[in-house]
Amino acid sequence: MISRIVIEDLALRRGERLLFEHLAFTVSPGETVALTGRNGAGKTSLLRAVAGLLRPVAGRVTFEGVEPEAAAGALHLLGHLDGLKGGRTAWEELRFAALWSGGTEDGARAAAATLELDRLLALEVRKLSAGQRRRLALARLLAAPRPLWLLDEPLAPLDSVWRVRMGELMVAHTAGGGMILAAVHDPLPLPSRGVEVGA
Amino acid sequence: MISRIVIEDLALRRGERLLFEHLAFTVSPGETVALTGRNGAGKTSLLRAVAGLLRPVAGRVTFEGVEPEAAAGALHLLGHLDGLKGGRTAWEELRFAALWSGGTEDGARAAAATLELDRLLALEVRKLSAGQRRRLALARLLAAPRPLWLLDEPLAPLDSVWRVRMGELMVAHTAGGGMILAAVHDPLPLPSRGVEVGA
Amino acid sequence: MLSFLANPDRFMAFSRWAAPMFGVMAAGLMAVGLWLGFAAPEDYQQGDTVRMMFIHVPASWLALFVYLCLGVASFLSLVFRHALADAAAKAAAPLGAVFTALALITGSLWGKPMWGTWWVWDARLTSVLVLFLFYLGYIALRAAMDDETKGGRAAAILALVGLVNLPIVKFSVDWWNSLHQGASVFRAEGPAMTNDYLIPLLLMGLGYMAAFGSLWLVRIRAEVWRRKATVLALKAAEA
Amino acid sequence: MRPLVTLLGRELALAWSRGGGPLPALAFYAGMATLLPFAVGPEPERLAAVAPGFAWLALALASLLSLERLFERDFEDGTLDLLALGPAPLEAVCAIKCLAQWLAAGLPLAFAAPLAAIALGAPVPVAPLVFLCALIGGLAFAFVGGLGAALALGSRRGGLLIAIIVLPLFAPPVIFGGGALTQLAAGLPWTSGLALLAGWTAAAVALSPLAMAAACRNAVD
Amino acid sequence: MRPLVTLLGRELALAWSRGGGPLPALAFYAGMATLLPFAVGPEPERLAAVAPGFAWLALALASLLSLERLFERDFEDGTLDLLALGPAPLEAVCAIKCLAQWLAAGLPLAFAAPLAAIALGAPVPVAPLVFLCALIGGLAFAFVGGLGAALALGSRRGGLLIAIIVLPLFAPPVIFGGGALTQLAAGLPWTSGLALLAGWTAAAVALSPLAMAAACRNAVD
Ligand code: HEM
Ligand SMILES: Nc1ncnc2c1ncn2[C@@H]1O[C@H](COP(=O)(O)OP(=O)(O)OP(=O)(O)O)[C@@H](O)[C@H]1O
Ligand SMILES: Nc1ncnc2c1ncn2[C@@H]1O[C@H](COP(=O)(O)OP(=O)(O)OP(=O)(O)O)[C@@H](O)[C@H]1O
Ligand SMILES: [Mg+2]
Ligand SMILES: [Mg+2]
Repeated sequence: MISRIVIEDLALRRGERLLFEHLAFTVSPGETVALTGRNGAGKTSLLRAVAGLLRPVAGRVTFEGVEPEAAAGALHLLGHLDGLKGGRTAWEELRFAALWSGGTEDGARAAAATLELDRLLALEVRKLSAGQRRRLALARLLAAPRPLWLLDEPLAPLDSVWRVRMGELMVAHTAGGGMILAAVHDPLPLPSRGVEVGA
Repeated sequence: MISRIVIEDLALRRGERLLFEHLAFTVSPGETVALTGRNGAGKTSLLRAVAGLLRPVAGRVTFEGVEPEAAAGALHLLGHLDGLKGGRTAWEELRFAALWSGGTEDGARAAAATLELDRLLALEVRKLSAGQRRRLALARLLAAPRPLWLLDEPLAPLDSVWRVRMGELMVAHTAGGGMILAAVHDPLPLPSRGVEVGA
Repeated sequence: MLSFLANPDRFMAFSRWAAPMFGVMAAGLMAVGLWLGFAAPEDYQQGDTVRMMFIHVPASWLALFVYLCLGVASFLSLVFRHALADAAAKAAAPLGAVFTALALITGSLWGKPMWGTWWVWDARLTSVLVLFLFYLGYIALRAAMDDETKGGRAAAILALVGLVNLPIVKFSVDWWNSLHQGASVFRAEGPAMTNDYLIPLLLMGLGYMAAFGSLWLVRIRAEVWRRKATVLALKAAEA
Repeated sequence: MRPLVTLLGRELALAWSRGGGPLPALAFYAGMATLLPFAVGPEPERLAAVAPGFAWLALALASLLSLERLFERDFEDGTLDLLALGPAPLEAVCAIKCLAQWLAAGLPLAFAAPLAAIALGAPVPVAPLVFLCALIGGLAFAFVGGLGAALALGSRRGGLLIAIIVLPLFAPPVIFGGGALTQLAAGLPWTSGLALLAGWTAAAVALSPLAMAAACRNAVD
Repeated sequence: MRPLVTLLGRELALAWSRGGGPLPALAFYAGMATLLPFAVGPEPERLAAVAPGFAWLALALASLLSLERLFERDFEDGTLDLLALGPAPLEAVCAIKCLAQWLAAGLPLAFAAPLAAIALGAPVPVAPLVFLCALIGGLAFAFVGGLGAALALGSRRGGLLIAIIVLPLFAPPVIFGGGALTQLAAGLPWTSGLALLAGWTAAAVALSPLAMAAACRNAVD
């Protein structure tokens, strides 16, 4: 299990521009951290750096309690691009994501039920409405249990009812020892600690 | 000039499902209408029907004061899909959209200045952050003046500063006789009339 | 040597005098080589056209050698992320392309009188053309990426992949029967050529090598300066 | 007119970067000319005999395989909506897209085809006819290929559909052009083959935009 | 292993619907076999001589043009991130993608190639060698093509680049396979050509995943 995620003295560069330097904070099990900042501050870049997809120019991200190689297997990343193929059905995509991330088909089915996607599973992804599509993407988090969730504006396209439901699911995840690092422009519907990027 | 947009007894179907029927409302110059409704209620579909891209199963959409064929030339549609090509630069995309919608290159430049995109115009679209990309899409509305704006969750990826700025720009548009029909989950930062879809 | 030059400041100090020195050496060696080459007796089979050798053969050697340099520099820049290695790779590619083009052109000029044709699709000639395409691919890939570090890394991967082509070029004449003759200088049994030809050929080879060294250093220096300038311009823009 | 010119510019730029402009066409033919002798053996007279036909065939294949996805990108990223709401009818938009594709990819291929044929040893007098066939035929391939791409929009199994739809439409021009080339090689009159090819191309250019626009409207709906 | 099998299933389904399964391959060869007599002239012995080589070269060209976009979709829609964060190393992911592409497109082509050669009048004993070359060579084309596609990710002028990158890597296998075919036709021993082809394929399959994964990591960064 991850005992803590430590971000120390982090600096990121995109192209020629330095986004931020000397960023430091930690995320402990049970915690939700909300990343805020202006557009283009580097929230998305930070999430990708934590996921290990982006190499920082200085500083480091440490997953305490797991081998560095196993870090990728301990997290879910849900970005602006949700990696869903318009031409495949919702169930094909959810099932693949579950099995690929170490979950099971039953887990995928349970996640679909929790997010009330059952009726939509046979539809092609391109036919889903924006909110339904986001729910499908969020179902992947539940389909394969991993301790760290990296979320990029996860609730924006959801309606008010689903924002509340999703807030409850996030609380349940952290209550079970999970961690959440979410980039947001609106406050999250659950207790969270704020970290401002690129201030 | 459009004197009014009248939606009468409208019914839309997607696949086998009837989304809603008997929907009726009007939009007059200077008005902002906020469409609300659950995910999958049919807000996006309604916007596409008003734009003439989707054929209703019953009822009609009338643009009073313009020929039916000219209706498409009187509106901007900004959907979930923003029609921006990741591999082209922001300026190439903005310039094309302006000229294609009947605007001018100067108009495009002015719009970019208003939305503070100047520094980003040389970047490829895929490198923009989510909020920057949305600002680029919004700049297209200003680059070619058209009376009706059909917007699908226009402000979601913007930071708080830009939400306020965009609200001011929308107020300016309606003050000049424009009309706005926007699908939203969060209240708009300007006075608007609400219409609930699929209640 | 490599680790000594890996320090950018030391490299700049070294290349400052090394580049012109190599240039002078190149001019001297090539002048003597050409003089001796033209003074050498005519070949009893080839007649005067044998003098093409002094241009063609060193260009072909360099085409291979520069690719090797490109490969090594690319490896260093990929593994150690060393900016200077990346600059060296970038600087080497167009030079290599020029040498390869020279080998192709002089070879085919020589082929007309010798083989009666400008070009045949045999293994040696084709593999050199492939080498040329690798150089072009490297240059094009670098140029097509907006992001310089990304373009550099993608191109470095390509350069490493292209290394497999080097032994094919070198040994193509042994592995397939080819119009082109086999190695006659660098071979296990020692050179098979009279000193009349061998000495000017080796002088020309050294001259080409020195010319490459000089141009390479100059180009690396220019690249280093260009990068410094962009960094400064960016700082100025942000301030 | 003005917006259509802008659109043509944009589509040219996109097709150019998608296909890479004239260089891949040249590289494609260079590769072909390089590899053909290895594949069929280097005897010059055998090569010379097949060279013009092969150049023509390669053109058809290249168009078939590269045109497939002409509309798909625009459909998936929402650009098709933007184009449908523009000042020009969708028929014109579709025609412009195909035209741009031809200008950016077909035209360079048409220039490269006779060069490849000559490099392979085809008699020089054949070259102009290869060029003409490639020029005219390429236009037909672009429009017919665009039609297949538009029809397959939004369907699963797009590739399969395109193949089934487009191949029968590709066969006649290929046969007309090939006929003209063999006739010329045999010293027989070849104008009728070329005329048939031109007729087919004219029909394709005139009719397929209508079908393309209908298919796009259907996909956007 | 389990996730990789799932991935293979998904990639197969995607490649199948992208390429349309075996039908386009068959149609492609059917078109070629129909056209070739027109292009080369119908004399049987001339046709028979070039038939196997044509079948082989057409395979290479088809692979060249259809493999181009193997990674681009996944890069643009974020799937590549998902794959990079999975349980398997990116090298294995890349290898699986190429393998799926080969199974879905290369394998049907390999079955179609000897049929096309025979239809064109190639002697039946050549068919097994055409099949073997297509089978083995197709695998090399899939992996090398994937490498080109991965290197060109995120660049402008993708098509151009892929052509330039991939052509030099395609040349050797085409030469080896073509050599084996001409040797066989001439009644000479042909195993060395096939062995070289197999060796090249083995090297491509073993090494290109490393380069592909490095290229993907670079693009995602
Ligand atoms: C376009 C045509 C040609 C190309 C691409 C070409 C390429 C090459 C290359 C790459 C080498 C260096 C081989 C090594 O270092 O082992 C070489 C060497 C050589 N070439 Fe050519 N060549 C061409 C035509 C010719 C012709 C027509 C002749 C004369 C008959 C010729 C004579 C030589 C000789 C004598 C060497 C030196 C061999 C040695 O000592 O290693 N080449 N050529
Ligand atoms: N490859 C690149 N080259 C140059 N600049 C880039 C590149 N990629 C991203 N950027 C820039 O990096 C900055 C940070 O982008 P990022 O997506 O991390 O911002 P963000 O905080 O997520 O913003 P948003 O709230 O709009 O989503 C942006 O200004 C963007 O333009
Ligand atoms: N081609 C289609 N076939 C079948 N159902 C479809 C098709 N296209 C859309 N739908 C369904 O139509 C419904 C309406 O979708 P729409 O995008 O209009 O909703 P929305 O109100 O915009 O929702 P959101 O708030 O999530 O954006 C959804 O339930 C969707 O699944
Ligand atoms: Mg972001
Ligand atoms: Mg919607």
